[in-house]
Amino acid sequence: MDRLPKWADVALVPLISLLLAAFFSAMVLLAIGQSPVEAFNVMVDGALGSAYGWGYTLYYATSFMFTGLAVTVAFHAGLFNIGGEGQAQIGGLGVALVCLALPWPHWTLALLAASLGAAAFGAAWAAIPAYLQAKRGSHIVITTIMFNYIAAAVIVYLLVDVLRPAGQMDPATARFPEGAKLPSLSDIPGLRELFLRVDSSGMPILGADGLQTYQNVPANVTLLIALAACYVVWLLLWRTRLGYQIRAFGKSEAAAKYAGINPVRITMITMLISGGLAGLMSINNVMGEAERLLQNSSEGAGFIGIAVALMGRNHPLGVFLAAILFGFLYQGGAELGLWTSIPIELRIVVQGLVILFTGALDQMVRMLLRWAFSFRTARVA
Amino acid sequence: MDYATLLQILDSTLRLATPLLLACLAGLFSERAGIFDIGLEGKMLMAAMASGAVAALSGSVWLGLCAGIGASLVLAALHGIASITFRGNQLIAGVALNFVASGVTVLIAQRMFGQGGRTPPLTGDARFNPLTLPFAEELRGVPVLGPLYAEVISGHSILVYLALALVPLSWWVLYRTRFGLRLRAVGENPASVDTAGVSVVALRYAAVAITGVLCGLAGAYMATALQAGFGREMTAGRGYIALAALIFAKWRPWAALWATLLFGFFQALALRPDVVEAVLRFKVPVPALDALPYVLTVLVLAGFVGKAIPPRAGGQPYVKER
Amino acid sequence: MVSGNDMGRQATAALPDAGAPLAIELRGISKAFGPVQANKDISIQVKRGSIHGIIGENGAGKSTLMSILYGFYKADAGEILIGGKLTAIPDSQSAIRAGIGMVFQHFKLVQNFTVLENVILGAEDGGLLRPSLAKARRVLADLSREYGLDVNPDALIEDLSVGHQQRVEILKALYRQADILILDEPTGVLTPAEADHLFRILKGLKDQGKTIILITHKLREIMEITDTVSVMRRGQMTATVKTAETSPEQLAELMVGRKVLLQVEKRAATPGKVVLEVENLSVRDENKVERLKGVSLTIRAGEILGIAGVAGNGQSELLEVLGGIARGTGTIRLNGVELDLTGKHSDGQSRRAQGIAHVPEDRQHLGMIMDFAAWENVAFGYHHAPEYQKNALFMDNDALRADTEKKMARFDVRPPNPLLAAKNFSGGNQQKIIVAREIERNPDLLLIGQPTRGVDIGAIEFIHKQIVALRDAGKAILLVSVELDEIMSLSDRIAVMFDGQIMGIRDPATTDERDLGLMMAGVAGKAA
Amino acid sequence: AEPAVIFDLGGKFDKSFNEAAFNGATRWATETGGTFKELEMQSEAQREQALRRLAEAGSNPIVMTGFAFGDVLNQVAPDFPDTKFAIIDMVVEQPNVKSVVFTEHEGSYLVGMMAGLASTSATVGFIGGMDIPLIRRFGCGYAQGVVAANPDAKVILNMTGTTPAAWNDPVKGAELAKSQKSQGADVIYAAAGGTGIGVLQAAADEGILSIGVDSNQNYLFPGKVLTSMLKRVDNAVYDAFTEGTEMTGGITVKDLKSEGVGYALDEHNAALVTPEMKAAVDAAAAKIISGELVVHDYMSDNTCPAATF
Ligand SMILES: Nc1ncnc2c1ncn2[C@@H]1O[C@H](COP(=O)(O)OP(=O)(O)OP(=O)(O)O)[C@@H](O)[C@H]1O
Ligand SMILES: Nc1ncnc2c1ncn2[C@@H]1O[C@H](COP(=O)(O)OP(=O)(O)OP(=O)(O)O)[C@@H](O)[C@H]1O
Ligand SMILES: [Mg+2]
Ligand SMILES: [Mg+2]
Repeated sequence: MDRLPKWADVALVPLISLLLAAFFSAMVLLAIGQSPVEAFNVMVDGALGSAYGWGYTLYYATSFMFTGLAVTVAFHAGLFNIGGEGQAQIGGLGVALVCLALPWPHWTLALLAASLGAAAFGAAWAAIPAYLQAKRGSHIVITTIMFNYIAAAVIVYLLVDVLRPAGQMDPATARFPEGAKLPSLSDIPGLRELFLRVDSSGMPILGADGLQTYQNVPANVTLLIALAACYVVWLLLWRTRLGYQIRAFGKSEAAAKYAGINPVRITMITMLISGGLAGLMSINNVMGEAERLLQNSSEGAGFIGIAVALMGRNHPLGVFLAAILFGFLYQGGAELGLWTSIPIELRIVVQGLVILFTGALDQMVRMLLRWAFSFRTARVA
Repeated sequence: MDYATLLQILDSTLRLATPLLLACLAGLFSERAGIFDIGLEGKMLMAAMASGAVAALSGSVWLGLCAGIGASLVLAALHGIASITFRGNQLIAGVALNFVASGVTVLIAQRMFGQGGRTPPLTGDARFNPLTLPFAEELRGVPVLGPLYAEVISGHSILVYLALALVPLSWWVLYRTRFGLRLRAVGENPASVDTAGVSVVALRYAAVAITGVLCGLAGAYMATALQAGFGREMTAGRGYIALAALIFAKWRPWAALWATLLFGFFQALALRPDVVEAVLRFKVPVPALDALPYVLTVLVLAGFVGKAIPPRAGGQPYVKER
Repeated sequence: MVSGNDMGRQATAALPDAGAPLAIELRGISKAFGPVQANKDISIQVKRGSIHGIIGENGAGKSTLMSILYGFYKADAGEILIGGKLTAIPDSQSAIRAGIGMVFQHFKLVQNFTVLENVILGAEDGGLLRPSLAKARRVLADLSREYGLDVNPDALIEDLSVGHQQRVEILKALYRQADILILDEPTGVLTPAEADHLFRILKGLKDQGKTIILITHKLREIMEITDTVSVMRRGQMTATVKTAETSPEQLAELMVGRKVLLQVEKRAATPGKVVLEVENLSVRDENKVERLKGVSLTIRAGEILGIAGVAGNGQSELLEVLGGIARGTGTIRLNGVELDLTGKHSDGQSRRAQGIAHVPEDRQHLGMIMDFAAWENVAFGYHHAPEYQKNALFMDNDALRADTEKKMARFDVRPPNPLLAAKNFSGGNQQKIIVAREIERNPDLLLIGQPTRGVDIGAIEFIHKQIVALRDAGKAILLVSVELDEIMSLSDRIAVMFDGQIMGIRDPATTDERDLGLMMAGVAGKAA
Repeated sequence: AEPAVIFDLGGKFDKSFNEAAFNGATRWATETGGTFKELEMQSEAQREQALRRLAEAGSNPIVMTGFAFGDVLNQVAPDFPDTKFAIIDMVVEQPNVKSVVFTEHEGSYLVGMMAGLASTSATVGFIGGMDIPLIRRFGCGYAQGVVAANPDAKVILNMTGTTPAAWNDPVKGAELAKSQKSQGADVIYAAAGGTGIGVLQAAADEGILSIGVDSNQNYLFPGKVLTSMLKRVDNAVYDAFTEGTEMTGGITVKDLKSEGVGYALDEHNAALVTPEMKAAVDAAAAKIISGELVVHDYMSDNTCPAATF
């Protein structure tokens, strides 16, 4: 038996990688004298056990969907974009500039304009590494790493010396105008009942006017855009001519050239889309949550996108599922920091282990599975 | 800028360049053998934590150093297993190990010392203390060179001198020994080594192990010489700057020295925006100084400062049978 | 995978003269790469001091067998005896110790090392290089005097010609004091003159008592130099015979398993108007080396122009510049319209739009995406074609799949499953998919490189018929092949290329292999 | 309800500002037997979630250390009208928020005098954390004190950075200290949170004196730390916890008079502080308390009479 059944390759390999990552995370916990079971319970409770919890889980998941898609799109063109972090931060700059430019009359207009700003800035930040890769053969992994650092420096400079309002001490832009405030999911009729505020006995809390009160959750309408982005990316990759060209180019640059697919053009377009998606993430955190641009606004989501894309096997559906999983991990991890003595850094360890097992040790998992399957076939035979 | 200020900046340059140099040489061995390693950062961090912790507990900096090298070797072994034995993606493995190190160091240090992921401050023999080179004080009076010797060359910890000595040693090993010949060959064309009857796997593991040792030195230097103890994320991206320096140096030992000194110089300058302003007569934003190594590396990669051609087999696992 | 062994083992491991000492004996060697059974229960004996030939079609398993002997691959089963002693060869180190040296089909040299460094790699005399280098310099000087193996010991490999690189490989083996030298298709990259030189060297080595195994698929070479010859087919050893007691016809039959039709049936050409005019066309590679040097030629409608030549003399560049993969200088006119050679319209898309179809030489790397399904590959290069589009944005995948099914039926692709990934088809069926894709476009000009490389004989005949049919439909065809037989039997005119230039153009009816061979070696003048 | 404290980026073990807050909370806990929740910030963008989470979980009151919480607190406080908040180093005008600020210029003036008196080279240094008006207030008060003690003395001023990372960059702190030493400084005052550890370390290595900040840092390098400028963040946290849910909003100014700021004298620096020095500094302190001596507050007009930033 040499090849795995397709279903095993698609579903079983990531699942086993995940279990391995979970197992080793548990080992780490045991090693530092903590109970994995308790940690898991706290995480589940904190991330899924309350309206507050899933409000944050979905909020993080939204960000991760964008960055996961960004890595996915680039990956299909054979490009490993580790620059999502910088692209997202610069995308946040686009959002901030748009939101602060006008006293927006309505959030829909602001959202449209900010999305364009976010995508354009994110794409622009990906454009230089893309150009260098396409035209000068500079390895995009290294250039995007460099651009992450350069982005951080640019943001610091702008926040400290240019965008910081007079008299404010922390390096941040001013708050966005009221008209640029995105509705949170708990403001949306139909969804709001998911985010009831309850007291300790689980009873809904009533406001002064006798109506039920709702959590002011950070998950916002951007989630819907993220879902749409998953679908659009799927269409793009598997239904359009451009997607066809991207995938062909990613599989073989030489063959793509034979087919008349312009490598420079595809590299540029793909990275612009990838950077744009990473940039779009900042509508979620900058516009939807912080409502101003802060330093390090993306909080590592660009890197988590790598784990999400690997875990999701570079398919939008997989990215969607993996983003939810990582949303859970992130929110749950934050809760660990609060209610247990387990440092919040545990979630970085888990993230690293997931990347390790799904991205670098996938061959090992496949070998394990092949071995297991050979038993099965042997018995059947 | 007066001479004293220059000396002070050069002194600072040497201190700050040392971890870059060690990490850069570490990357050099690995990448020359065809294993790309963006996990230098993680290895340094692990080593910094382990050396800080063991030095704090044992009071001996040498035990700390050994522990740092050991911890770094563990990560190097993982990187080797993923990218040599299981032929995984070297870049992804490096990224993953950086994350693991970033988290695990805090978890362990917090567990051991309960001080928010740091180790207690190291004192006395738990730290590498500056060495005064012979005649440093006597020669101080000699014009120009005396102060240079006394201020810049003398007065560093032993690891600084070790790092400097490793440059010619690395050159010698790479270009004058059998091991170096094979190492370079395995990074250019592993099949040539394989058909010559030499184990590709063993050579690559050896290279990765050297990388582990050197990153261990770099991390231990951070925690026990440059600073007195470990703090979370204390390597602060130095692994990536070392990588940048490696590209800048085009994978050559002597060039690695100059590149890391240059980047160390930028770091020293970023500490002294006042001096930069005085010399240039306009205010340079500190972030611009911080970003300089990265910008330079991009320029090198873009081929504006000579083409950087990485080892030909770099980044690809050696696969004999599909 | 392995088909029924219809030939049986005719002359299994024909024993050389009884009593003669054996250098090598292989017993029951088997090796599988995943599903591919590359070697199956192979036994062979080679007498000391002889030259033993191994022939077989592409993919027959020749290289695999020799790589096992050299310890590069590990056999799944079987035994190796060196000088009559059972010897385990788990790695190349053991092979070298047993006195075996091998020159691989694809050289194993470090490009940016010097010749000396390559020679000592793995055979150093101690921890330090200096003494080893000095010793190697002396030994190399001796060897070059002894065998005429001249090469500058301080040159970088990347600056050497292929012929010289091959010498370095031979020197490497001799430096390790190999008694048994394996050469895998050494002449594929050589001109006839260089090949002659090589054969002289090999004879010299034989006279010194060394044993040589020579892999080739050129029957002429086998007849010329070997003492005994083994024939392989589809992973099995079909026969081992004394060269003196066989004939090229018999070997060919042993190779492919049945009588070979060397001649393609076709009517005489009826050339029409000029379709392609090439004038003074030059191409440089990425290192700025001129690979194509001022080539001029014309092809008319309804004719096949065959390009003969040793691989690497500019044929690939000619195809690439015509097909829009490479850029060049000069003029190309198609149906009287000048083509863009450097600008925006110098790419494959534009060429296809203008009516040029291209079956590339290297189908697995250029012609298709191995991970794509068959239906996706049928659109490859034609993904802009209107019939494959649903609307401005989306491709019409259903139409594409239906079209693929039709093409598969017409070209007898097996299995006729459009959803199967290209990598899961055999080489011949992959080639049929590509040929179907390109020929069904009904192009004015078909560029076709190595159309039957690695393709089984049944598919060869089918593909040849399609090419002739396209010609008879009044289209122009440019055929590039390293197989002289193929060129001779298909072409209406033959151009021979050497060193990026056309050495001459011949009518197949009035030329012979000797004449062409001289031109391929750059000897004959430019009499067109 | 259980009170909570949120530490800023330097971390609760920065031996300085945040650790002072932690000590205050711990003192409250040991004295009352109560328990409290605590959180450390890892990144800028986390502040809002941290605040909301604690408020959501019913912590009350919630104390946060650092001006950087000001903006988010302004957003969060109205969402939780029944929860009391206290913020240190920043003024947030919400009915349920208590703002605690300190007169750091006064304390810094005192240690500045001490530095001026202790310096033999008539050159002293100041290393600030993040370059914000609050830290300039430290530097300005310090420079005034130095000049008051020794009109000829020179003050070298450096800031570690312009972002919150400047609170936790000991390497940079150490390098700046070495650079100041090479410029002749023999006493260096670090007002830089966790970065200060690097400053104190380098000063000890180089054999010069340093001055700690916020917490009493004298013990870190006994005999090498001249004194520490105490900023009683611990008391502020302790008071807030003690007031509990009864806490009232408004601004509280903790000054020298109310012992909100001061300087540290203990067995670790007793040998360094001569009776004359102590007498001079105490006299100045008395004058400040009485109002006779007014130390210029940089934040009042963004200028400093004794130093240029
Ligand atoms: N490293 C490998 N991994 C997987 N399959 C291989 C490998 N090498 C060869 N094969 C397969 O084994 C079979 C025999 O290949 P081999 O190279 O031995 O043929 P050959 O007779 O040398 O052909 P050629 O004349 O083209 O050199 C082919 O089907 C080939 O695809
Ligand atoms: N039917 C066709 N057959 C062959 N080539 C075509 C066809 N249509 C267009 N082309 C070639 O394809 C190239 C791009 O065409 P066009 O700009 O119409 O594509 P497009 O709609 O922009 O597609 P995309 O942007 O997805 O590549 C041009 O070089 C054109 O000559
Ligand atoms: Mg177009
Ligand atoms: Mg072969």
